[in-house]
Amino acid sequence: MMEIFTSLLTSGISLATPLLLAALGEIIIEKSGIINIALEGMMLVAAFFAMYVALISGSPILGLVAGVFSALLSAAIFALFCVGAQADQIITGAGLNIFALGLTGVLLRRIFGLTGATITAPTFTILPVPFLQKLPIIGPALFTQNALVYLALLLIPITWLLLTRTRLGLHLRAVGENPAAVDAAGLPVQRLRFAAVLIGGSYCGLAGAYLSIAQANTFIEGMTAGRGFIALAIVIFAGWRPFAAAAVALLFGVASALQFQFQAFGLKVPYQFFLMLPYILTIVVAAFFRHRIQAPAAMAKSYFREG
Amino acid sequence: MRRPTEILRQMALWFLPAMLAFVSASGFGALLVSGFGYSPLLVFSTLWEGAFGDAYRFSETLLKTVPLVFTGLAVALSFRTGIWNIGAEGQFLAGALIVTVFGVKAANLFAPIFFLLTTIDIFLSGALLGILAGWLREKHGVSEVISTIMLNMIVLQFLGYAVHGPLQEAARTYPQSDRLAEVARLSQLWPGTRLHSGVIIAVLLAIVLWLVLFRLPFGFRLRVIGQNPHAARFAGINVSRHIIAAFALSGGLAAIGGAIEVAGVTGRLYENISPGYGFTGIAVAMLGRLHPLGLLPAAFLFGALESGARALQRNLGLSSVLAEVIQGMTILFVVLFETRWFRELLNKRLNVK
Amino acid sequence: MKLFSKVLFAFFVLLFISSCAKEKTATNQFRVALLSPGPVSDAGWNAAAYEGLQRIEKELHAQISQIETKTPSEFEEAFRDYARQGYQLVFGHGFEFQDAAAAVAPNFPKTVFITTSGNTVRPNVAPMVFELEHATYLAGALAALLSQSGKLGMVGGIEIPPVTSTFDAFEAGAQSVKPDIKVNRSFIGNWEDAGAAKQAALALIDQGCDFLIHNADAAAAGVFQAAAERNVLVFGTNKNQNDVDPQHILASCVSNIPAAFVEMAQLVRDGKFEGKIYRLGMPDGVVSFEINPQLQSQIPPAVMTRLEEIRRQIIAGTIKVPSKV
Amino acid sequence: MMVDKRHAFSGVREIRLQGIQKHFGPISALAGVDLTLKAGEVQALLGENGAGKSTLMKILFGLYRPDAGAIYFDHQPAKINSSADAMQLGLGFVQQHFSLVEGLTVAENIVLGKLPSRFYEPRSLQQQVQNFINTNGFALDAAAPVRELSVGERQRVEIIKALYRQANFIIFDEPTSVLAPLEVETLFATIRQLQANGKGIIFITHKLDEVLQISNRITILRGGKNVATLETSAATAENLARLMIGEIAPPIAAVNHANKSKSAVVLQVANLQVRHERRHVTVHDISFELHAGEILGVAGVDGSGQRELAETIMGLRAPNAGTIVWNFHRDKAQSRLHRQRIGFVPPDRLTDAFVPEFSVAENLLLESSDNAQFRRAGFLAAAKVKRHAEKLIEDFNVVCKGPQQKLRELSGGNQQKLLLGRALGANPTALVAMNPTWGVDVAATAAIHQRLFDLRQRGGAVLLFSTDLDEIYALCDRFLVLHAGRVMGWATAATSTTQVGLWMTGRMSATTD
Repeated sequence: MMEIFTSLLTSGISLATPLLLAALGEIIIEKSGIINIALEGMMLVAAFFAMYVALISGSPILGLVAGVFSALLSAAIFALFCVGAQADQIITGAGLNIFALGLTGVLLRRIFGLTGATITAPTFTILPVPFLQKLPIIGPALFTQNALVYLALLLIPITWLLLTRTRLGLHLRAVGENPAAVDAAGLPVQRLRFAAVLIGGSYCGLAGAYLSIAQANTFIEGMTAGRGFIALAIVIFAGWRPFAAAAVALLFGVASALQFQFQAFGLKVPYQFFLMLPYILTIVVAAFFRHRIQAPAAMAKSYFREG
Repeated sequence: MRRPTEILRQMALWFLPAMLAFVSASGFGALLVSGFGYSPLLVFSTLWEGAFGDAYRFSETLLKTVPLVFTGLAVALSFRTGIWNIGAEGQFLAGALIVTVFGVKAANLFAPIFFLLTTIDIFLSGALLGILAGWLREKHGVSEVISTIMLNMIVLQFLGYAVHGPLQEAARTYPQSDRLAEVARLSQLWPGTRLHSGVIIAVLLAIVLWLVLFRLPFGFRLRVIGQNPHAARFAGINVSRHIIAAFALSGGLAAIGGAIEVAGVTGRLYENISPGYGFTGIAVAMLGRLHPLGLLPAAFLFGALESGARALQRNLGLSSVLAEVIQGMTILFVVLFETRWFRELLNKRLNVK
Repeated sequence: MKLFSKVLFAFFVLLFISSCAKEKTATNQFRVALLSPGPVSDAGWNAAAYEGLQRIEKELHAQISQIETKTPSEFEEAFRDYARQGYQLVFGHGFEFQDAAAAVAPNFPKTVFITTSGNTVRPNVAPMVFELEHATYLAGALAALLSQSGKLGMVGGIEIPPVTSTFDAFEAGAQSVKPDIKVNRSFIGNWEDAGAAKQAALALIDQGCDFLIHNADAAAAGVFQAAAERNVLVFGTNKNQNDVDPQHILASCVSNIPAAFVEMAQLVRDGKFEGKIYRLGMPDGVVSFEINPQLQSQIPPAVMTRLEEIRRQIIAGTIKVPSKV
Repeated sequence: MMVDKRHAFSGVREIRLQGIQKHFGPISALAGVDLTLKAGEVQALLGENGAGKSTLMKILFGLYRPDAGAIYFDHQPAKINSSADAMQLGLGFVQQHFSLVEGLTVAENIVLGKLPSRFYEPRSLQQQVQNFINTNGFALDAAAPVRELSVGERQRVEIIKALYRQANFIIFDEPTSVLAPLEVETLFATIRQLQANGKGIIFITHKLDEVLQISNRITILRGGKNVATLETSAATAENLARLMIGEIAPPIAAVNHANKSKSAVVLQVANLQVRHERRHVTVHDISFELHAGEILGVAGVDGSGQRELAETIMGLRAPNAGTIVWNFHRDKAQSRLHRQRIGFVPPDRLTDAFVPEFSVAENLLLESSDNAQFRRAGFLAAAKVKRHAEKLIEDFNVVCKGPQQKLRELSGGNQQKLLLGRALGANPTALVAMNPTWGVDVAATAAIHQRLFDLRQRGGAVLLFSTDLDEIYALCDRFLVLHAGRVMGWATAATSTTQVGLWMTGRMSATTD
């Protein structure tokens, strides 16, 4: 029984990690008053380049760097549109998602042939943490994971510190609430938002790289499979708080893992009901833990100075 | 009297952004396809031909426009009311499911009763999904963005279950429903094509929604709530009730779209009945400036791009992903040249001269 | 809104101008088209069909075309479009294309519509059924013979007949040699999510399965990944996947889709096509069970002998492999 | 030669604006204005709404770019391209709409943009800011989120923000328009203190009494031009009014408070108790009767429970105990039929009452979209709506381009007139109004007061909530004073302001009975 619990948790953490990374990035972006629905696209681009660079260089670390860099580039495009030119954030995000899906497909076929190849990229191997892995139940679940999972865990407090304990974080939160006040305080509104999008974009890069070079070790067209949208929901569900986001992502991950365990166990219930499980659970929990944390007041609104 | 230069300037302002958006999208597209060894001119002519080459191609473009109109209307109505309904996809599927239930299981009913019941239930299926999200938001404080995304996934899985289980064809082989009875099918509009009467329903509903939003007191109140819910409450409007109503209407519209897709095009229910019409509907609605009539051309553009993209694959062997890149780029350029930044830039440039 | 209609207008004007410059192509060449339900870059189901198409181009000097169709509404459109353009042969790569083929076929008697798997037959419509079940039956038997835990696992993409049928055969094969063996199956609900496939596989391994088989197309990468992490053995399907992970893929259940495509194209070109179900299995040499030479040593000779016996019986038809398709 | 931004503020004695011009599109907001500011003085910038006062100050503060003109700091030209430049030059700006970030704490707001290090620890930052607040003699909790502060407290945050940035000159843009009388006293004390410390104060207002009370020097703007600059000692209310408006302001209607015989009771409130969901501001056990043909006032400082009381009476908030009975309709106050009998003027026109992006005509329709008057066959009849709007615009002397103009584009005073027009347009039996002349110029205030009085004369009942005691005294037949949600006492125009002032602060309960 304990073993099942441990394996559930291990699996849950593994499934939660990309969601967590993307959600943390989106928290930073949304805190600055920008809504980025292009998480899916940014992750996909990062997943592709991480896989490709890891494959040709043989180094997952270089792959990770490439993944983050490519996500940064797509974040920069998004920022140029939505912050620089003040284009509509939702359509830009939607356009970028389609563009990213197409682009990665084009590149995949260009590089690996029209009919593709089963790519096996070098990956982040499992890196047990000495001593800690011996802890009962959570030890094996939490501390026999790959380096990116540890990085994601580290990023929870780091993101929280960034938002609540640094000057940049203060400015980002302020700009998401009342850009006019930030402007009046003599701070560069657009540059701050640009920075937030870039920082958040790099998190998406990690999330995408995790998918391709830490989890599946390959790249498949559309492999993000809707995770970007789940991450968006997690951000709102968690009320824009990093630790809460971690909890929600874990809830979602464990719920997903649970349905695979149920299926593997051979329960004779149509599997579609298992696949529904994480989503139903999310709604129920969201309704149960009712909280009304307000969204950043200036979210999805472009800022321009009049006069 | 206006000076000729002023008239020229006005014309330029009118025409330039559109031209530039198109030229840049095609420019980048051309660059891209020529990188893959295709002649850009050929690509564009194929795109055009694929979308409007002959009556049949044109009908196919219209056919692709129809579901987008419905999901676009659903999104436009909800966004206008300040509701971020991302659930058009799930509501679309629900409508598809319900029309199948009736079309397969209840087709022997007396026709008028059948139509009445079916239409009501299709609408209700989407409306109830919307109301559920609305209830969760108003009574439990669950953001509709979360609940509708989750409901999409749930309905999708439920539909999968349905075509494997209770709704599976009598032969029990494939995960698909039986064919809808003839009475439940929409009539063909144009012999030799697949164009069905759904296209008329789409246009009619767009007009109706326009009337509701901009001519009826009810729609006026919805728009007030969308702009300033606080003032709406202070003006004596029952905000909660209107919001639930908007959720219901929005869901119902999307559901009708799903039903029409099954009744008009496929004739049976499949798992992958929608390639994401609900999500594309968001882009359609935004491009149409959340205006019921404005989104008609927007949906048509998406339909044409989709149709044209098929021709690119068929006739030139351009992969579907390349077509996606061009689609994504078109959307991006259209929004870019719609921005305040660009308009100001243009104004400045034209004023200097 | 206003600006938007302007964009549309500009779009039409320019497209009209450019359409005047189009070139006309008319040939008497043999023309073959493929409708794939997913991206041909999946290195699996769709890729195999596209390889077949490419071989038709090379070997039969045909003009080829391919289109990715996702929804049922697109199937009919694509069939009709190809038929209108005078293609003699159009493949719909999956059971889901039957309806559309049957709907279009009467209007285009000169075009042959082939669906891979299915049961709809018309004068110019025929399904081509790959009896991959022959190979998965063998895989099931081999796994059951080698399994220490007495539990086997299967990871599927979407629960569709071509998948469940191969799984049923795997189960039947396993039970034929070890009646009390347990076989569990898990579906991920799509063909792309390798991450989910990996977790599904891990869950099966956690439940004690020591052999896995997949039918998850591209997402199978996740199954292989899980097998490698937990060091269990796994079977490849559809293509020979032994090279993907030579340390953990014991064998592959292969259907030679490309060869079958070429054969079918030849039939059509030579006018020998008949409207009937074409079943292609191990006896026809289209389906095979390829053991990974690098792991051959792990199979005891006695098991090998037993396996060969079953194989012979399948080819001879003395073993009836269950098939739903 | 440019002023060195970093060191300039400490020594600047004088700022001079010369020939400042600013156009918004075709409209000229400033047509060459000159102004000189000196350290250690309080200079009032007086003018009607739209005279260009705020625009001029926004230019000085770098929020707008002037089309022409120059700014000199101690005779050296200074380029101010942004508020950051302005602040570095030692300017502070307490705007009418505060630029505070609601979600952040007082401390975070004060240091925003001035945090010396990349990292900070919230608690020690709060301590540090608290010390700064205390040493400057303010009472404010540095750890409190701004969202929970009253208007007066928010204003103090703005002032402290300016001081924290070592501002040498502080601009106050109509600071008293949002304050209760006692808060005004506190503010004036603060301003005098700042002046004593050698700061230069610019005080924008259109209230003559305040000008005479607080300033040393007065500059009057009219229509984007200088009209006059004079020493306060040489000014009287009459000549200031004449300079500002161009003619003497119409006198506020002399209300005849002749006691009528007791007329019918329109509204009966008994033992009302209201609890606010988050804060503890509540309404405790309030009872009163509103009669036809009277103006009943509810006086109180901001946060005294006025808003909660008004909202409860309008049915926007559920009472925890007690009853509210309108004698002509016993249904819930929310019903739309009811709304046409009771006019409502909410406190904040832009957030409570209007949709700024909608047209004037549409905004007038907000409360009566179901009214048969505006419909034809169930549809909204555009022509009828337009005619109604045109009539209202004319009746209430609203200056605008017409019914189709966006409400956002109207001046505050005109928006307020429109709001009153909307509330009175349907000839209501009763009117509930909160601060109906908030941020409105003298002429518009007089007009609005006249309207309220007219309604009373016609036999209507008016329940007037106001933080402006002058208004209460001028209009009300009788009024109650609210403090912390309790009725402190009842008064009439004859009651001494001292007594009322004490009640408003809650320091002393009624000595009579």
